[in-house]
Amino acid sequence: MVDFLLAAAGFVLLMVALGLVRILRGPGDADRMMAAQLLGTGGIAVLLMLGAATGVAAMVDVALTLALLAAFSSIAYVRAADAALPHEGGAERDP
Amino acid sequence: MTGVLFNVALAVLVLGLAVWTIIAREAFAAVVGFIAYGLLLTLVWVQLQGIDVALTEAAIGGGLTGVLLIGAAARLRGIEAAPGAERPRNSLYWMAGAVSAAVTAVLVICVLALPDPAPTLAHEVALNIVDTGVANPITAVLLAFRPMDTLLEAIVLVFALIGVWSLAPDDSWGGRPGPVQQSDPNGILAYAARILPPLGIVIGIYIFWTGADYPGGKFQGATILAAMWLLLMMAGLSEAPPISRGWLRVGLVAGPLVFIAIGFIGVLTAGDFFGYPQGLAKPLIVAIELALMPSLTLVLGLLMVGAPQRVAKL
Amino acid sequence: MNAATLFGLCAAALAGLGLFGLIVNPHPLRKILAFNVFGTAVFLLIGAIARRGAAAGMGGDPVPQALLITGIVVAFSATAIAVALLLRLFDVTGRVSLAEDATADVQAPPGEA
Amino acid sequence: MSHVLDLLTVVAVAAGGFFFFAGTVGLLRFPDVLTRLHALTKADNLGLGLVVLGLLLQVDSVLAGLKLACVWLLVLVSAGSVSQLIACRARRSAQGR
Repeated sequence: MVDFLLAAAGFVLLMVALGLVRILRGPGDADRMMAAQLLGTGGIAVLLMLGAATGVAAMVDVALTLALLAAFSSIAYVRAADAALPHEGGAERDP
Repeated sequence: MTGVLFNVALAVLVLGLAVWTIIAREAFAAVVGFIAYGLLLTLVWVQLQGIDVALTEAAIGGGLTGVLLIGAAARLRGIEAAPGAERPRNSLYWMAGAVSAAVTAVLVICVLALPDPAPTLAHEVALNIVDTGVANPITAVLLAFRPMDTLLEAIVLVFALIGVWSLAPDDSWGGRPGPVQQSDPNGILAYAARILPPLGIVIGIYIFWTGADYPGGKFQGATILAAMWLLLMMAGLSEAPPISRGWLRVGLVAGPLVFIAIGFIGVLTAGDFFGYPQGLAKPLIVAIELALMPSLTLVLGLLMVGAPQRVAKL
Repeated sequence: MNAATLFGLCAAALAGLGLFGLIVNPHPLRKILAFNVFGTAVFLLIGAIARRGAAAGMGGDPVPQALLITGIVVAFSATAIAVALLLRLFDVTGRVSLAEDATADVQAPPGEA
Repeated sequence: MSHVLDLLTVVAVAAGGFFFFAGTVGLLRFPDVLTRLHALTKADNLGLGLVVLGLLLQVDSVLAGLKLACVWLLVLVSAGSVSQLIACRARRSAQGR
């Protein structure tokens, strides 16, 4: 079980790392942010699996913190990008 | 074996992202690379058995620093400071490369030549931790064995905030910090800002409270609370208070002042600055943490918002 | 190779990278990033040393680990000041440059500055 | 009994890993922002959700289980909102600029 969870953690890490190619290629800012977002979620999954494999319960707390905060930079990006376009007045609208 | 492979993959990824952060052509792409780098560092700390450090890195490196840098990068978008004249000369590249390579080489030699068995204070900590009443060795070090570091850190944070505020234009001094946030109260961001903070506050206080016995503590908890406050401000549901408010200034310095006062109580009762009287160590440590928590939350939140920019209505 | 040595070597490489970026990148925001990479390299080095000091049932030497937490928070406050300085520079001069003559041709401050 | 649970964990975690794989492939191969966003949310919601589900079968206390579920809930709310925001942003920059 421990080996399986470690291997699964490694697999997920590898997958989200491949997704990082989007940071290199872009083309838009949104694509880059999405790659960071995927890495955040993948990082949470890896932490949970490592925690279960090693039996360190506190790793779930680290995952909780990441789950709360990992989306913040994407939110900051959307806010700042909206504010940078003057003709929209920075207001967001629902679709 | 799986563990070693995992670590090697992690190290390669961290290095790759660092290279990207340094060489990327656009500042924005470099910042996103740095955010990913911060997230991966959290995993590195876990692998180095520093769960407390991982928590701090997740909260600060993965959260707040990213928000700060993304905000700046998006604001400076399109204003890449790359007029041809400013590109460094080739000789500078070679010199910088040589110096950096030399630093790396020296550090590699140092890492490989570290003494074996490694010197450690873990035994002393294990021996003396019983007197403090807390079970998390990191908290014991931060608040009982080396409280001066923690005190100065709290003061440095307040000084940093004063430094940020002092960048305000003259007519904005005393006003509300940060740009005007306007957004739709029924928008998606406002929705997230109503759902997340209640959960976030519970988690922040949990991380703070569990810090006495398990990984966690006031810095991590305060960072989470500050992030929740920041979310409310970004969604336009709340505004930063004007920096001239009396309660705000009292709140900012209350934590460090209580910390110093408890240090002086130590002089009177135990004959030493920060000496805790026998049996009272745990209550005093909890008192310091409770006093520091709100101040740290205020300082961290306001550091994120930046200097006052709007003309103050005094 | 154990984790401490591996990440110690990784930290050595990161320190060189950060230093290089700090010197050659003209953009101030890039300098802040490079300085942060350099800072994390130092933290990682201390973390590797702390890991080697594992004893008495602890995963690492708690004293350097506690110093690391202090260091990360202080590095964050320094970054916040640097970013605020940079944005103020942009507000006043309308450009982002550390060159000596950058203030020689001050443009009108953009927007609401 | 524990063998059955272990087997279920393996199945759920492997399925979660598959969705991370699918999310990455989509992020790399799909042609525009909105379709890539679609792939990303599969990894966010289903990938992490299945991993959490698998690990839930292994927990030994109620608190640990609650924390695991809470992680998933938080990611659902924050990643869901963020993808909406990014989609709005992408649509507007396609129209506006």
